[in-house]
Amino acid sequence: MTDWPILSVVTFLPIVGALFILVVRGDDEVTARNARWVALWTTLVTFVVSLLLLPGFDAAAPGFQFVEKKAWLGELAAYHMGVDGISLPFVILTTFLMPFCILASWESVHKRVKEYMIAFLVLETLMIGTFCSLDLVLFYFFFEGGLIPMFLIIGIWGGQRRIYAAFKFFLYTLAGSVLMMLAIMAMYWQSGTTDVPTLLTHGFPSGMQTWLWLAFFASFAVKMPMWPVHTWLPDAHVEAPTAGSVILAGVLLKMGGYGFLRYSLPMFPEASHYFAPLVFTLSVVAIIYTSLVALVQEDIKKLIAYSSIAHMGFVTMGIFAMNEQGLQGAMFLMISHGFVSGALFLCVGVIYDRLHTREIAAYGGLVHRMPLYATVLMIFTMANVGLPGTSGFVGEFLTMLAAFERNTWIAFFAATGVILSAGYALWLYLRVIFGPLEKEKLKTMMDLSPREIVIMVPLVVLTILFGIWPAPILNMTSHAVNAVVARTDSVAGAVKTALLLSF
Amino acid sequence: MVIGLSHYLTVAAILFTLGTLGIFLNRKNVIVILMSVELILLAVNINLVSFSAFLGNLTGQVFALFVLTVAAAEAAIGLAILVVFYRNRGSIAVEDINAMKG
Amino acid sequence: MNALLMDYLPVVIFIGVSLVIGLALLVSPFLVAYQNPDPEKLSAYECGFNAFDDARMTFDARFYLVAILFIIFDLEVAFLFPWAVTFGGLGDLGFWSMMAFLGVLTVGFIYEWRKGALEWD
Amino acid sequence: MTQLLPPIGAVLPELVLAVSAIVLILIGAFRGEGSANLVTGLAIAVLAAVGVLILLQPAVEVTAFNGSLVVDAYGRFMKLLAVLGAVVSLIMAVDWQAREKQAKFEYAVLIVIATLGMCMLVSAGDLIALYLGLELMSLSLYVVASINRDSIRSTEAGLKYFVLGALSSGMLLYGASFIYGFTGSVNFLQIAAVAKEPSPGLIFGIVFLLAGLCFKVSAVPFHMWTPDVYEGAPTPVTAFFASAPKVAAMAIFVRVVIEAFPHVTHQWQQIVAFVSLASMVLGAFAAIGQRNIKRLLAYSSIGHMGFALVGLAAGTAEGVRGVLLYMTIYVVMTLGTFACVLTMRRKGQAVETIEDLSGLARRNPLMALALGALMFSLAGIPPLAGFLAKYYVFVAAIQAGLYGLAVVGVLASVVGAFYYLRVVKIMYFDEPVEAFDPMPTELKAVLAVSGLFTIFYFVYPAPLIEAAGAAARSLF
Amino acid sequence: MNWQDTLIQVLIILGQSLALLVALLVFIAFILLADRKIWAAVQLRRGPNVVGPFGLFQSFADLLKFVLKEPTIPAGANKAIFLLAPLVTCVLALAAWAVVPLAKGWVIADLNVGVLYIFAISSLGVYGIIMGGWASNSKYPFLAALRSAAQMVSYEVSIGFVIITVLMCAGSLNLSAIVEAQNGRFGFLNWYFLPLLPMFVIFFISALAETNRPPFDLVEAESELVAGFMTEYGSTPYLLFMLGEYVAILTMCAMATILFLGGWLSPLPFPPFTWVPGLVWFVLKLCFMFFFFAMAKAMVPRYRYDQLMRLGWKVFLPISLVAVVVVASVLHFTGTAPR
Repeated sequence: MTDWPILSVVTFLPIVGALFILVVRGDDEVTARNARWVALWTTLVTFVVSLLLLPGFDAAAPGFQFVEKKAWLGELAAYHMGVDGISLPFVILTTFLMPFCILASWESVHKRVKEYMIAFLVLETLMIGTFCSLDLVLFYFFFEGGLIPMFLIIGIWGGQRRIYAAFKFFLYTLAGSVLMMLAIMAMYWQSGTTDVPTLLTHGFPSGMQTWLWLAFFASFAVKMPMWPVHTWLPDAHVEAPTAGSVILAGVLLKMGGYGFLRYSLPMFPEASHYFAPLVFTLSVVAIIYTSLVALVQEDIKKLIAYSSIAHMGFVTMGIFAMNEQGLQGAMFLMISHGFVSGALFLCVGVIYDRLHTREIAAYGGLVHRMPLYATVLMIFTMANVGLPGTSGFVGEFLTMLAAFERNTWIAFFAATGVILSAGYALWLYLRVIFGPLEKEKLKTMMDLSPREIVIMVPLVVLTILFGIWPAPILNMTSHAVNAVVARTDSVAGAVKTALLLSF
Repeated sequence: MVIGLSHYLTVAAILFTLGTLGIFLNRKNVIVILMSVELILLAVNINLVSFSAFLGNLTGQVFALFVLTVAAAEAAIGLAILVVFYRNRGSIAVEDINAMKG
Repeated sequence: MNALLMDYLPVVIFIGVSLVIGLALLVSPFLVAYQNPDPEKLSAYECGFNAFDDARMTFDARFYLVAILFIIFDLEVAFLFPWAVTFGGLGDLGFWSMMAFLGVLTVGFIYEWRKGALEWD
Repeated sequence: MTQLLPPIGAVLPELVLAVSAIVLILIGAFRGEGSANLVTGLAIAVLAAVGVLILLQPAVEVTAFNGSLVVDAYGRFMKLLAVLGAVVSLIMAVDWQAREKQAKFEYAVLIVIATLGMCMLVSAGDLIALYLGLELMSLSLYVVASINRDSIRSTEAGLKYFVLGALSSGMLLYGASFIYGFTGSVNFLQIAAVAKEPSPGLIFGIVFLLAGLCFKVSAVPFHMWTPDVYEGAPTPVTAFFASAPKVAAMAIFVRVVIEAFPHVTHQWQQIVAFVSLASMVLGAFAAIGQRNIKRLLAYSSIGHMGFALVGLAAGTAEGVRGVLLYMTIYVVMTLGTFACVLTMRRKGQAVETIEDLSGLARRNPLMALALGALMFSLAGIPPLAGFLAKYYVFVAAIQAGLYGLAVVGVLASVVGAFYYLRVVKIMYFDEPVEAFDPMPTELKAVLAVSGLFTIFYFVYPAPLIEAAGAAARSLF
Repeated sequence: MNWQDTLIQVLIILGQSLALLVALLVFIAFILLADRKIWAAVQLRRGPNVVGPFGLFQSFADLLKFVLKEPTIPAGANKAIFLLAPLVTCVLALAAWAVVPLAKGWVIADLNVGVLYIFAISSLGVYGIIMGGWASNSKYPFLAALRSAAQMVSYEVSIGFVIITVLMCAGSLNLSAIVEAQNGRFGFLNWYFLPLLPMFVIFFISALAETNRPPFDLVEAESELVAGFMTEYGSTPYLLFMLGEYVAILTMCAMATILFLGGWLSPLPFPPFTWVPGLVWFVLKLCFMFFFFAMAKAMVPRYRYDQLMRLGWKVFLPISLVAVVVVASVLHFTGTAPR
């Protein structure tokens, strides 16, 4: 174990990089180049430092590790950081994805590179902080703070309707999370603390739990996003620059799932049981409806966006199955989706950079000119569909299993979703990659550049690696997940006993 | 008829209401508004003095004296501003105070 | 209360009487004097010309200034009255308080003077 | 009689202000029109010195003039804040005066006098001192609003402010007269000792008193003057209006209800809660359509006063602490924002619409960054200071069981976020227009300090929180 | 007290008031004559000498003439205010006399705040002038009214300060008490005009200005400004203005007498002078003061308006302000202030 505050270092290292970029002066060309390099190195170093967490992490130990606690907002909140099996994978995922984002924007972003890099680095800090914070207020700080850089990323470097998308993204998310803020305050009032480890075992009165759960749900559901508050996501994805989409799909969406796992389930177990049917319903609707919507999309990014929503449906379904498989599956699916969807957006970025359109109809027969690209995209498409042997499979399978345990019908509908997802994903692949190479513009398309290959290779490796050997992640999460399950089960048992006694 | 506290208060209340209405209903002249303000302060002073007499404690009258003073200063400043405004706008009709809308 | 009012009763009566006298004087010519108005007689006096423009014209803002200055100084005098009357019993505090007050007022006065508020040229 | 003479240390800041105001007038009067810079400089020095004096005052509660003035931790905190607002807005006026050829030494003197009024107001221990402080402040403000004598808008702003301000003073006084009549005292503590039961007359008085105070803090439904005055008054004046007087008025608002009416909490709580609610909602919705940035900020300030009042509605020490923190952060943010507004001039001509900020991020990235941070902070987005401000008041509201208020409040803040975002959008997303004239150093400094405070406040908030906590406790 | 007693008391006061007013008006009739005579004498003329012996009944003839003149009200005038203005001027001027003590106990209403009352009532006099000037709906009267009002209020301030100095010495607002405070072993040497001589001078000059008397009569200068605010007036409305003015002059004389010249007190505090009734001394002093008023009119050239305002604001006001401080300091530090 190290004595130095490694979590804080990981969290705030990107800020240091950002400040560094901020003070760099000079003409546009030079600053842009410097900004890129500084950002890349910062993210890489952050990633490496975050990897240092792994050897020190004891997956079997109870509670949180690498804990740091300092006085902060007086009696209201403390600076309390720490990770457990649930949050650590997300931290690594974030630090892992960031260098790719920087690389992906290497050439596609030309204007205001400096600001762009600063925004990304700040965003990274906020994302890591979200996963590491062990204090509700601190959590909210990071959680909500992420809106600002993301708003700017979409709004400045986005596509045609970027302003609309940015506003929609911002206001939707904000509206959801302010309710959570109120809930946090109410929790503080009721329990006298905002310290997460304390609150995890606090046990709120059931009546209050309902309201608190709903308030948290409002925030996380928007963030996830769950049907019917998902409409901001396709817009945001379509308009965001490639790297923005990657981060959005890869990390930001996971915050909702993480929130459910970290807060909703263990803190409001009774309410979670009570509302589980609602979540199941919404999840199933999301899976089927968004899959159907995805089928008819003309825009590649929009299609992937809808597919993300569908996948998040699996995640919520798994989480609210509230058994080990469900939670494990959800965790795994989130991690896997994190880099798979990120990779998909990167793939879209590759062709978008060349042709500057995302319309499916504009492509076709790319396999003839870009065999390498076709291969890579196929791997990710398969992973997205959930083909065995890819990382997508493990998570979906586990969540389905869990849902089956709870309710056959849900599992049935979810399975329909899997089929649908295979449909739209493969059809997309078909339309883009195969077929005759007719369009003039496509005939001069270049295959993956070395930089793009560097980006793609690690993702491909991970996708396949976790597909056949999911143990590293599952081992890491299992203990923490079991603790959550135990907590919800005990309460469920208690509730049942209480009900029985009352009769 | 014995004139008691309530009578004074009623008179003051009537004056106060007149003053307030004068400010809000007056559509003609800003000077009328200034006069309405004075009316309100007059109502206050009646209140203070009658309370003071009724309670047998001098604080109210001291207060009233302060109010008088400040009212004079206020009137002076109000008039000054009004004169400056008139010089710029050429009118002191209430409906002409409309350079800013929204 | 009543005693206080009784003090003022003579004043009221006195004013009443003078009002009667004044009214009598005012009304008497309307009763006894010869009256034969014509438009020329009733027009405003303007050195024999017809009136050039409306009499309700604007006038110098300095009149306002004088009015404002008067309000301020007259009020100061109003404060001085009770102070002067009870001067002997006020002691050091009363003396110095009023001196401070007068000092502040003097500053205001000097300011007006320097700003030219007292110029009539 | 012995109590009449004050402990000189306790009232030293006020004394210094009063004496310097007089000296400055004399300097100005004798040195003539050219003395504006000298007097302004001296006024800044005096205000800064007064700030230091307040800081150095021992942390004990002292009453002076038979309880008319109370110098406690709360008063010191708010005074310091008011003086800060005054001195910074005066600094920001220097360049403006030079450019608009509006160099008048009276401006600085009036600011000093207004500050004196504010200090009295904040420390007022009875209704008379309250009234005198309030009027000393307000009368200076009326004049300051119309300081640009040759501008229709400035004089109109002054006139409007005067009329409504005078009305509000009248209402406040009318309320005060009833409170005096029904409790037999004007001293807050004595009122509190008598006013154990809500009687109709007392409630009547409280309603009017609070109505008058609401005017001064520009809370709905007495906010009508704010947009016009903000828009019409010269910009440095608006900056001043938005900062220091708000602090002082809010300070006395809190002091009156907490100190004088602790036993009739329920009665004033309802009023404050309603006013706060209405202000938050109106501030959020009415600002959406505004194009003039000063008007926008006017509605924004209405909304912010609503948020601050949420803390007061809670009526607890935590709530008051929330108010204090809110006002502190609000003042810093506002001053920074106005530093930007003051910079908005092209070819020597001031421009005021938010469209004029188009593409600011390209032309002046640092200013855009600072203003953007301020906007997000005003919207209450973490991790910026504005979020913490809101957090503290809402926590207090929740603790006091004011759920409805809290819910409406946060929803209003979402609506409000929309128009702050619009400013950010214009700065960052829109195409650049012509650049502004170069920014004077002092504005740069103000903006930098304010921006840095806003962004990095969360790093080490403890000292301010503790100070505010101590200040709030001194009221209870 | 039952209603009969009240009634009797009211009747008594009524009688006293009537007596005082009639006496005052008659007195004014002769004072007017004296004014003209003195003026004439200075200019080596005879003055009015046709009506009655030495023209003694001249004023009564004038009265008759005024009453019989045609009262005109200008077409554009505001009738009610036009007629109200002279009435207000005259009645207010007369009203001041309710508190003036003619001799020990000879006063209609012995108010505690007599000085304040006179001060207030004479301040109100401005209203009559403004009303008259405005209601005439004519340019010259309007301007003259404004100037006149400005002049009156300007000098009222210094009068106020002067009165303050007297009050500090006397320690009372009651006019009788102020007179009594000047009673002492050294007779007229005890009167305030001596220690407060500068104040007395300022008071006198301010009184001239306050009452629009020459040399400060420029607002009603008959030849240049066609009688100022009274231009449109004729008949008894004009008479009432004139009457008001002379009553105000007498009031000022009375004030000077009471404040500085020991009121009804005998100048030499020993018989046979003390046998003379106080009323006589009072009237004599009044006449003495009026003589100065008349002489000023006869001898001093008229001021320009800016000179007039400068004198008021830049000379008298500072001097009287300083005087207040000086008097207060002297009284305070010598411990001679009345308790």
